[in-house]
Amino acid sequence: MTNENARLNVDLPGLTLKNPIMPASGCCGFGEELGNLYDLNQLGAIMIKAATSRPRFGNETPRVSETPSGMLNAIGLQNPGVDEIVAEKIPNLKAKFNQLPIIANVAGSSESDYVAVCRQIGQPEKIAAIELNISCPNVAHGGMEFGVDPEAAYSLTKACVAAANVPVYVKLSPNVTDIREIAQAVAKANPAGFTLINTLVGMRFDLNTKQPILANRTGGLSGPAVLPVALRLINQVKSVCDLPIIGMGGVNCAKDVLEMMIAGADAVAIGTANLTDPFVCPKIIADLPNVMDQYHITSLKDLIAQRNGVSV
Amino acid sequence: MTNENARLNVDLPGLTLKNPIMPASGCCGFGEELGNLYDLNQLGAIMIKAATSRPRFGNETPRVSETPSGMLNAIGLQNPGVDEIVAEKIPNLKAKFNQLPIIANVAGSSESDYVAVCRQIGQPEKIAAIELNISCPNVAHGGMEFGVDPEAAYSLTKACVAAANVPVYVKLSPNVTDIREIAQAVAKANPAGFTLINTLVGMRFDLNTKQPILANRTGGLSGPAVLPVALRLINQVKSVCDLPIIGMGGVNCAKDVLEMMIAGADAVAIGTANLTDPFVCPKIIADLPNVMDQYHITSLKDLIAQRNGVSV
Amino acid sequence: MIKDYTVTVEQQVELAPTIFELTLNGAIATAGITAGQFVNVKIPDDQYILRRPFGVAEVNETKAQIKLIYRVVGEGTEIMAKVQPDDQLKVLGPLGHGFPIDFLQPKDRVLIVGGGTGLPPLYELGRRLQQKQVQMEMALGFPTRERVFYEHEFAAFGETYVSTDDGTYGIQGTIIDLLNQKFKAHEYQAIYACGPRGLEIAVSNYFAGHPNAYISAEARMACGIGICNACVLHTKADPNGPSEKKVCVDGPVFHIDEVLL
Amino acid sequence: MIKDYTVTVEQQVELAPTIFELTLNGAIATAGITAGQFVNVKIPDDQYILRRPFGVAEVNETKAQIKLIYRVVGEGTEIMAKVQPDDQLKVLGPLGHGFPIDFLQPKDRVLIVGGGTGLPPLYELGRRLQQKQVQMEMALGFPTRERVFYEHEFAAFGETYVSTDDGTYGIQGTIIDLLNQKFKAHEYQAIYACGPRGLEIAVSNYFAGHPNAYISAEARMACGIGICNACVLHTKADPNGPSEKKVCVDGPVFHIDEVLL
Ligand SMILES: Cc1cc2nc3c(=O)[nH]c(=O)nc-3n(C[C@H](O)[C@H](O)[C@H](O)COP(=O)(O)OP(=O)(O)OC[C@H]3O[C@@H](n4cnc5c(N)ncnc54)[C@H](O)[C@@H]3O)c2cc1C
Ligand SMILES: Cc1cc2nc3c(=O)[nH]c(=O)nc-3n(C[C@H](O)[C@H](O)[C@H](O)COP(=O)(O)OP(=O)(O)OC[C@H]3O[C@@H](n4cnc5c(N)ncnc54)[C@H](O)[C@@H]3O)c2cc1C
Ligand SMILES: Cc1cc2nc3c(=O)[nH]c(=O)nc-3n(C[C@H](O)[C@H](O)[C@H](O)COP(=O)(O)O)c2cc1C
Ligand SMILES: Cc1cc2nc3c(=O)[nH]c(=O)nc-3n(C[C@H](O)[C@H](O)[C@H](O)COP(=O)(O)O)c2cc1C
Ligand code: FES
Ligand code: FES
Repeated sequence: MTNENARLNVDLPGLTLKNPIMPASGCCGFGEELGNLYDLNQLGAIMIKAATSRPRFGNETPRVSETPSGMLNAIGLQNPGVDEIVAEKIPNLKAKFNQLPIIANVAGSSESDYVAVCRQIGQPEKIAAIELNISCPNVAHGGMEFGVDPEAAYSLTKACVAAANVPVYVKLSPNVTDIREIAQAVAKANPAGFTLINTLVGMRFDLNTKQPILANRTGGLSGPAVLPVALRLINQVKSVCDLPIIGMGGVNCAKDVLEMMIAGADAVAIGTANLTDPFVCPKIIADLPNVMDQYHITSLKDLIAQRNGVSV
Repeated sequence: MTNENARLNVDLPGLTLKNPIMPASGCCGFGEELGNLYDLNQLGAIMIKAATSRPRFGNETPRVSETPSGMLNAIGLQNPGVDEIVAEKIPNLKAKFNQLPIIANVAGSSESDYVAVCRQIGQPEKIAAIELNISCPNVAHGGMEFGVDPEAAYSLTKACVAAANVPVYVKLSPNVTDIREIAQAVAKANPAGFTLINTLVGMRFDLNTKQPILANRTGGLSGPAVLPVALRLINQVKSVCDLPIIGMGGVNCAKDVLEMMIAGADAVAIGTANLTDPFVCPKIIADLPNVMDQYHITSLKDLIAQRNGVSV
Repeated sequence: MIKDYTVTVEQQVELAPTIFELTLNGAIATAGITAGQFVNVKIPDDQYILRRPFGVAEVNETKAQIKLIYRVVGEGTEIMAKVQPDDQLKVLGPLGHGFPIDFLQPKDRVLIVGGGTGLPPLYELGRRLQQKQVQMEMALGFPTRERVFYEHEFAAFGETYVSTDDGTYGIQGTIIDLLNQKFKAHEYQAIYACGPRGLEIAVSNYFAGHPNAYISAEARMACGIGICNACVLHTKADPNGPSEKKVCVDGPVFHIDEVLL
Repeated sequence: MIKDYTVTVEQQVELAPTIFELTLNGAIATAGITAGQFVNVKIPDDQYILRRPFGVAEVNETKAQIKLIYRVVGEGTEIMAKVQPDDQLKVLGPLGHGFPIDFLQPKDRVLIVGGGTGLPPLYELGRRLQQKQVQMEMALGFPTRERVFYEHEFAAFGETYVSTDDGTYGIQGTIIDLLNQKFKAHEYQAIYACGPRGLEIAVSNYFAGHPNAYISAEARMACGIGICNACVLHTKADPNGPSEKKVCVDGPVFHIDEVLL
């Protein structure tokens, strides 16, 4: 690893990353398609699409709709099921990119579902960490229900941490009155850290039909539009809780990455921006050193230490 | 009133409006400046800047920051106080524009403050209606605290409805886990209706100083970025409660107005768009008939009736 | 190889009211585009974060040019209609799978069915089939007389019938009427259709079971490259199960018996 | 009369690295702009919803042209730097109150203090004062040699001293040094300053109590017309109370004793 690269290193529990950049879950599939476009070993890590106990088609279409500087999605956790993900998707990805830490996104509709998937997928020979998705707004059962209730979030996290043999990061919902309360409850279950934000619930209507555009009626808002909300929520969680945070929500460029790290993130996931430009992650990684120079940031570890009030 | 105009009429408790368009509170001052740019009698109504019991400077500057397709503000309810508003601002506005229904925005930091201002300003010879601002995110006390707690929201609304002699519309906060719960609690206090949404809480950071851009640290997100969230919240409130809604949040053009009315609004306020273009309200009013033709909407009353399942 | 090509506008022509032909210069023209593939165009205003998919209407490798033909239907295409010569655009492509044509022999007889803005990818298809000396017949549908475009360009490939929904030009009626009236008698080695969903369903039903009948499907997309799952269709084999096809990578061209439109 | 004028770009010139002069054609030039007023420019990308305020650097009523001079400091000005001749922009104005000059007589002696991108409105001021045959002296500060611009244009109005922070051009030092060295001896009927906050505070302190010393203040703005309360300053008379002045409508030009910078 060259010196230039070392400026970008960040360390989180279970994740020693060459840089803080990872495509967010649902915006990179299982790495197959992006892996045909560029070398994924460049990435800090990858957060693969949600895994559920059984294969899911997800919601009917239309599943996406544009909004000013953002989009709504209601994919509905489409995935081939944990069996195929463990048997094929993950081994294929590891075989092609052996320097790429994989973070598996786990979803379910009951605690026992979540636990079963965590047990099956959450093994160090398969993945580096789990992102526990307790905040998906696009499914009728499970998902966000767990993420908006401190008790349910605590108990689910506890069970999943026990079931998995890899660090568990809990993905928090922005659709709550006070995220600090949820974060503090979840923290008691000893997760490795948090990831946030998942999408904000939104709607669009078709003026011709006078009906919602999305077949699911509501969808999750993501993209640049949500950046200021993500920065606030990350800052709030950081202010009450020392656990590391993988930040996400509207990040589009190297400047946004630094802003999110200033707000409280220890690594940064890029979601919607991949849909606008599939090459955005390697571009951001390439841009980071220059933009860091511009703002006199020696290294990302320094930035994090100074933010946390540790003298370096 | 010509036939063309009649297509745009809407009726809400205390508000018989020639069209549904009104500048939102905090984005039109007390009408003085806009009144020098165009004839405010064209507007459906006007929602003047928040009134508090005493004059307020508000927060220190910077008070605004741009975000993708949006902005943060932390004005902090700057206003000259209810005495001056009642003695000067309102009489001046009425004298200049005698066809313009005035909706006064009332804020405070305690229930007694709110009640006092409602009693003083809430008289039919002064204004047409009150917008009870229980959702301002930019003040340390009061404001949003009332808007996120169903009990507090209910009791404050009840007291203000009793104190005022004009219809009271309660302005709901989007920063809650379940807005339906708040709306249903407030509805029990018999307000005339709701206005929503107020701003989402957000933050931006300065990469040079590594500090929040706003002196108040956090601010309220408004503008096109929030449109899909506003549409969802309006639709949710409408789905549990029959009271009329003055919708707002990211509306920029005549199409957005119609979309918001399809979602559940009975009239539509325009906030941030006035800051981008001070002539936006009369432009939207002029555009509405053509855009209605394009989508085969005979009249706004028809649109509302059909949305509510009433045959016309 | 899929890349995000920067292309320069050569010219923009309004073919018919709201229908524009955009000629773009750039290396994407030599990226090995097949007829039926599409590109994902970045709208040059950052408020619009989703790219817009358009079929490639013509590839000119020698001049390093491609043409897109599109109709202004919303905010994105409205902005596109304002781009000027020398402006630059970002164009991701070539995307998806085009029309299979390798199995065709000279003198084979082929039917091309197109409706409205479904025509663009069929035009490049016609050019390729002409090179292969395939015999083509064309059934082209438009909503109304003033929205007819590229009739003469298609007529250069073979016999071309035009219908309009309102009968203001050509034959009045639907594609089914046209198929029954004009094309029933013949056997075709291949059928290629692109147009509104109704047209594609009609063609799928009409030629059900034909080994070489293809439609190019449309779907609301985000990524265009298979990573977001926005654009899925159920398969005819498993209409209610979890199987799916993504229009952007498995299509946009499908055999008519493959997907549920 | 404040209107949202549509103007056409006549030309854009890079005066110095990152510093651009934009010449705009349109009726705003005949809207009665006074020196020191500003316009609020819509960035031609709808992701940016706040307009950007810029002082008017020159008004040419005959040609119906105005000039803006700006430095690229962020995303909005980066986009502005890309506009080309014949492009159109939306420009709201004229806004605010300019420099009071009516009280000046021919031969009166005036000091103009400008720093960096504070120079533009002072240039139009100089043109007006020249018409009034007022005697001007200029103190212009820049960060460094390569960012110096409009030196000769100002020199045409009268004696002009240039300083740079790093001493790479002209006198090295701050504006206070310059005032002490060069301008202490004289009496001025009026002082006009525009530049970074530090410069304006220095000038305010130096000339405290002077009846005709004015600064043009900067503030983060949204509306530019007084409806949003973004741009307030405390007053010197009531530094902690609710009184305030809005830079956009009460300013941007204030008497030095009026507001707390
Ligand atoms: C594979 C493919 C090829 C296409 N080829 C052509 C072509 O050659 N010529 C042509 O005129 N049109 C074509 N279309 C349709 C074209 O993509 C839409 O007309 C265009 O995206 C509309 O953009 P807008 O911003 O003007 O509309 P808006 O309605 O403002 O767009 C809002 C969102 O909806 C999407 N959308 C709207 N209509 C459609 C549609 N019919 N299909 C898919 N997405 C839509 C947009 O992409 C955007 O994400 C094609 C679509 C697909 C999927
Ligand atoms: C009355 C007035 C007159 C001005 N005249 C000139 C001029 O003639 N030439 C010139 O180069 N600059 C001038 N400025 C400063 C100019 O407005 C900013 O440099 C510009 O807004 C930066 O925009 P940006 O998008 O590049 O920066 P960004 O930092 O990306 O902008 C983000 C937001 O902050 C605001 N902002 C950033 N810097 C400033 C600043 N210094 N002052 C006010 N708002 C700021 C922007 O308007 C925008 O809302 C003037 C400012 C004011 C208030
Ligand atoms: C198309 C799409 C699909 C998504 N699918 C998932 C998912 O399966 N699991 C999950 O935890 N988050 C999912 N998300 C949320 C993202 O991972 C991310 O939290 C969110 O989009 C905010 O980041 P962004 O603004 O950078 O996109 C999805 C987002 C999008 C846009
Ligand atoms: C600068 C500014 C000041 C505002 N001040 C107030 C206020 O005093 N009282 C209030 O109830 N809402 C206030 N709001 C919120 C708006 O009335 C409106 O609810 C919100 O901005 C969403 O609408 P928009 O996206 O159209 O701006 C303010 C908004 C802005 C941008
Ligand atoms: S558009 Fe993203 S998977 Fe097809
Ligand atoms: S910028 Fe809005 S009041 Fe000054």
